[in-house]
Amino acid sequence: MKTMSYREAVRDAIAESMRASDEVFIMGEDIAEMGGSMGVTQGLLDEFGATRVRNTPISEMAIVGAGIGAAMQGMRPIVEIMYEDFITLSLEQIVNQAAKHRFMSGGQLKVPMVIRTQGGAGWSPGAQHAQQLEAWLVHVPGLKVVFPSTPADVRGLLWSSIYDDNPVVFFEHRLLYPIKDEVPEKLEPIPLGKARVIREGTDVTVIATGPLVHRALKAAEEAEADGISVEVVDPRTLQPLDEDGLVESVKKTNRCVVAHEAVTRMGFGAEVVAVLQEKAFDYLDAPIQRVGAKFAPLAFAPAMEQFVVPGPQDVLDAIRKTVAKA
Amino acid sequence: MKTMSYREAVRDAIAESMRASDEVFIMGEDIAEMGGSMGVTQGLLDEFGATRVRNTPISEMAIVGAGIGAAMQGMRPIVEIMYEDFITLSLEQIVNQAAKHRFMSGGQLKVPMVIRTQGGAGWSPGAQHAQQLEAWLVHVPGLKVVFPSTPADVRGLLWSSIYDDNPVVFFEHRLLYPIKDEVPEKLEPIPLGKARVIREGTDVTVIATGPLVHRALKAAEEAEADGISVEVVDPRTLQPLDEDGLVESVKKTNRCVVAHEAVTRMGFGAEVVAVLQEKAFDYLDAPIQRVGAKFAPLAFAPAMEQFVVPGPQDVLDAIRKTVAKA
Amino acid sequence: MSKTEKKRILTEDRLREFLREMLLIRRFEEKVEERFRAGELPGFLHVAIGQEAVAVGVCAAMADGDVFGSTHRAHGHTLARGTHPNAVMAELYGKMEGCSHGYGGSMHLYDVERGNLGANAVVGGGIPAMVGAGLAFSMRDEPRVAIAFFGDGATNTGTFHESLNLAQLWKTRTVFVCENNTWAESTPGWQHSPVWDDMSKRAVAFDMHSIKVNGQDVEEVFEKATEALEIARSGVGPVFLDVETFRMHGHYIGDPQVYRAKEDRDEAAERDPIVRLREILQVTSEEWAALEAEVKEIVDVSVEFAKNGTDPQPEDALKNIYA
Amino acid sequence: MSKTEKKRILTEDRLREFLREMLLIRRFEEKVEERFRAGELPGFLHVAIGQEAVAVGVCAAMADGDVFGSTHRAHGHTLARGTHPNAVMAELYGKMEGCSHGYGGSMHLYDVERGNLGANAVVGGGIPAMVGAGLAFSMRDEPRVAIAFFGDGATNTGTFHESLNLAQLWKTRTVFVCENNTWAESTPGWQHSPVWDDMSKRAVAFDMHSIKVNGQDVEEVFEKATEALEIARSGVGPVFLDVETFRMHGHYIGDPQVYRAKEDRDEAAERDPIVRLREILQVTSEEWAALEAEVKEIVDVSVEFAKNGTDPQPEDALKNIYA
Ligand SMILES: Cc1ncc(C[n+]2csc(CCOP(=O)(O)OP(=O)(O)O)c2C)c(N)n1
Ligand SMILES: Cc1ncc(C[n+]2csc(CCOP(=O)(O)OP(=O)(O)O)c2C)c(N)n1
Ligand SMILES: [Mg+2]
Ligand SMILES: [Mg+2]
Repeated sequence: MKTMSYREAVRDAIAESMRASDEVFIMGEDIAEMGGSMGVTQGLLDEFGATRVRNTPISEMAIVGAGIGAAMQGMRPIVEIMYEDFITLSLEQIVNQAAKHRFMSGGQLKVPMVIRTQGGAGWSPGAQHAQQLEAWLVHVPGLKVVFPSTPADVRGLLWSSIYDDNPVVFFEHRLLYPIKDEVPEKLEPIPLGKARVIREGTDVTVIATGPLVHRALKAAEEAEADGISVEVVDPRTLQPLDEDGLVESVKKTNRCVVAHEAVTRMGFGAEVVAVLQEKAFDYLDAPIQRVGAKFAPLAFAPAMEQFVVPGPQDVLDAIRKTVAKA
Repeated sequence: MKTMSYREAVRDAIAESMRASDEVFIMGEDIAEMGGSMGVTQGLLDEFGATRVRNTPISEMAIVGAGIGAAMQGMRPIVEIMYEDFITLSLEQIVNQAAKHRFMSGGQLKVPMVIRTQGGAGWSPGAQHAQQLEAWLVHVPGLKVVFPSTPADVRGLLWSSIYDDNPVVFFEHRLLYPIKDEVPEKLEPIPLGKARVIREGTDVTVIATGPLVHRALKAAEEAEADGISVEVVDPRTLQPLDEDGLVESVKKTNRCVVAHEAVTRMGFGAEVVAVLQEKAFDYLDAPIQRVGAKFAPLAFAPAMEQFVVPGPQDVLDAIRKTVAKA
Repeated sequence: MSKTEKKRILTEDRLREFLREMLLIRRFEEKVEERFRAGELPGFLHVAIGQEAVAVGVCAAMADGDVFGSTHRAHGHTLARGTHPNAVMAELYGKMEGCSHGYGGSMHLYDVERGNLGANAVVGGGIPAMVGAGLAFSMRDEPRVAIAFFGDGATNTGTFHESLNLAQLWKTRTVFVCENNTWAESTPGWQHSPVWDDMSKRAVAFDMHSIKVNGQDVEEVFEKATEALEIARSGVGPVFLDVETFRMHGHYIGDPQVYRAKEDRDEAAERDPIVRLREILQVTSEEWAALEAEVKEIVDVSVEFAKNGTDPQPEDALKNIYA
Repeated sequence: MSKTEKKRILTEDRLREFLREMLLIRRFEEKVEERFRAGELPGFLHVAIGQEAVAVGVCAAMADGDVFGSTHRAHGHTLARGTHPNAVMAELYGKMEGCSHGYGGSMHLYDVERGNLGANAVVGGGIPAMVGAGLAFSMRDEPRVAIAFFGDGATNTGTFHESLNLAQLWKTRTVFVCENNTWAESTPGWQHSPVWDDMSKRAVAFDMHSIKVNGQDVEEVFEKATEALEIARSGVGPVFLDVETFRMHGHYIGDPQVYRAKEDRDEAAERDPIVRLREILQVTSEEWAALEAEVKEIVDVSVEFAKNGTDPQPEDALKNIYA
């Protein structure tokens, strides 16, 4: 075991795959000399050269589309969309093209590519640089959707995404990049579609994604002090979703909180609730509580931002609420 | 009362608002001479002229964006996106711009515009001309989302949407256009945010949108024969959502099915389930059943298409399933 | 210089072959129109009647290993590139023997073996993938070219402009074939583009090499496409083919064309590329009749083949979603 | 022709006023850099140091009733159009007294009263709204113009091309101001556009009237912007201003500019529009000191004002979502 930041773990997975296979290359805005707006791709240009580490124009449609074409020709492109908010520009290509070519061709084609993007509130980026839009992609058959929360997970899952033969939309989170944690000495692929129990507990399950995993862990510790034993589960892959893994935990605890940073309304948590209330109806002793951003664009001023974005306290409140129910 | 088709009702609401206010104008691809790819805007060019009925280039970003700018300057543009699938191209403008200008300016601006679009399966349009994407928009604070199912509703709700001071994404459905029904003699505005009980019943509530309202009514009749009394409720406006209206019905029937044509996973139904399981937890005698498209892009061949798209039988099965639960 | 005097780089045999292919496409599409009107074909379809010379000329210029992406108006490109009429017709009938195994339909014809990476029902949607395919060829230094077909209407999509910029910037092995038939559905060129009779300007904005082509002259199409493909293949950069052509029928089958003046339709009909080539080759009535009979037979067989094809099982709808 | 000999259409007083405005913007942004580095400002910010002449020249050419949309680099445009420095600084501090009442921040400065319809943090995202605003003016035949500011990097977005096509097609009362500072974040022009030193080609593709402008010469900017606005206002069609300018600092505050050669930075510094105008006007050291003092006072006051501003209440986050 060694220690890596989330940022380094992403970089390592990219670099390792580029070392392993000529088909892997990366393109995106400012990823070359500058090393990406989040510093994730620093050093890759030096090691792999400008042919495989490609700065692009600000053309979110064309770069995803070019990734699709290259993927169809046997490459494994990684396309970076600098902020999730700008994925709104690429959706035609992702949803109508990448997700559907295999299907529409009756299985003749495959589109092995990764679309990496990141977002996240908590540093006053304003309304157009902080949205969490993973739910949209989960609605689209033909895509896989990954959203890891730890250095070890992001490393192993990104590797698997790069070598998956399908288009994968890979969500990172701005506030996770500096987080450091232990990772395996050598990169170990983590299969897509498997949830991870991050903390075991018996009274309530918190299903959390991205930064909310860490906020949930904080909440869990505080709840512990109240004598509430909290299990924290991270689905990690949102599509395919490890329904069994989630159901199993809830069948054990009989109570559940779902937490993400995205807006609650129509967020990923809604799907989790819908699945669980169907598959674990008789096991639920209380309504599943959802924790997510309040229904508002993200305001700039920190006080307003904090109010909207869910923190550990929100998760704790939800835990208490669900446990309070007789 | 008189009779109108859904298509005529849409046209009538547009025409009436254009007669009432110079600020209203319409733009979109092939809406002028041709009258729109669905014939909805036929005759408008003749009555209102080319300045107010504007054929556009195939530029889904720019035409929505132009609508935004015109709306900011006091117009009430109606922008038509020919198929919902192409709204993927406009999302940056809808989600980052239209939905947020008012907020980001701290209330200085408003963006009164309607983005009309339509989609729907059932006629072999293939994978890129049939998606139902309303759920995405429901996730976005700042937007209103409307999806009417009958001629009377589409007429009254479109009028209200045009005169609403916010951006409204207005979903129509290809297979609803020919449906005829009674409408008020004179156009009566219908307020956004109010669900409608379409059929009263006592054993189970079916919350359905768009074409599924009609399929649910068919299913309800068949269920009636089995002695199951079905209430059918159409939210009509998905954002703001009439949560109280839905909860009320479910508190009465204690059982619920949610049905839409969009893919079930992460579809609008998930949100409805999440709301109801929280607000009506103690009233639910059975898990809420979701009815929606199976998890696949839409195949061309009719047999495959029918298999994926939810019909009356799927609603009936769900009704039976929920009622069977002790 | 009259057309017949022009120096010929193609043998007469080759030209006769082109004539046969064009006629096959024409009769195929007429049959499709007929079968659609008879209620036999699901969905909705677009024929390219009047534009056959573009499909035949460009596809003949392609080499093995070249790939292309097409549009909603794809029957001609697909047939011209060698997909069997049976497979195309079967697709339109939604059969498993179809070139997309019934998953695609008219607007999603694929034949990956022959380099057909898919017709696209989103205007402009297929263009950037051809930049990416051409990029892959460049990166691996393969002498292959990716060809993007699209219409004048598509040049108004942002996707188109981003794609051209990227292709020229990266010198991808891509050829852009703009079939300017002066209509985007019901919208005439002058209603959708300030410069609608010279699409090359949109390529020149990115310094892309552009070649003007009379799309009704299959010989010229072939020559210029050959030139374009050579340039792109060499790796010096992409090429834009600004092809002027005519849509002789409606936008979709059944389109009453209320928006179109009769003169415009008549003009289009006068520029029929098949009539033109037939005259140039001075095909006799007997030869013509034989050709018609041959082609008719192929088309009729394709309909029979398609009708006897296998319907997919309902549950097949859940296959081929993930690799 | 040397600069000082050039026929002057502006009075010296007006030019001195321009100098003052440019200096105010410069010192304002330097203060913003300082306060950001001191950890006082939330979020992330972009200054336009080196590009002040564009802001001042274009905004001075605007008339009452004209509107504009800006970018992530918006302080200059906002100040130049007359928003009080206090209101801008308060916004950067996230205060209710800010020009967006604390909801926007640096990348979302608004001042609707003065025609500022918003800075935009999505590159290219604000352009089409200016087409729409210009369309509204045309439809109502109002002698008003909508101005879109954007950078060279933005000309690679599909949104940009679609917008230009639509504006030219419909002859909207729009002026497009392309501030070509040859950088898109860390990406130099030659890495993002095949033709990066002549952005007018992208307008000419749509037959749009384009005017080349030296963006370091505020007088020229004012003259050409005035010309452009007159044309657009008359209703004959939109105009593209191809403005060459320099980004003297990093992309964002704190940008180490590892990607940028020292020579390039030096060159940029040599083209300082303020130094240039100061020389042209032969401002004495005393005059200059007085000007500096005046401007410093305004900037310092703005910081005080901002710091003493009111923080929004947390629950205000749920206001202003719907009208
Ligand atoms: C993005 C998008 N917008 C609108 C449509 C509807 N549509 C289908 S074909 C067409 C016209 C296309 O014109 P052009 O590119 O010239 O091709 P042509 O039909 O002339 O072959 C339109 C508007 C679409 N398929 N995709
Ligand atoms: C659609 C989009 N993609 C990427 C970004 C990230 N980004 C912010 S500014 C910028 C560069 C913009 O360059 P240019 O338009 O030349 O403006 P300048 O920064 O030079 O003023 C980029 C890539 C963004 N904000 N929006
Ligand atoms: Mg056309
Ligand atoms: Mg720039």
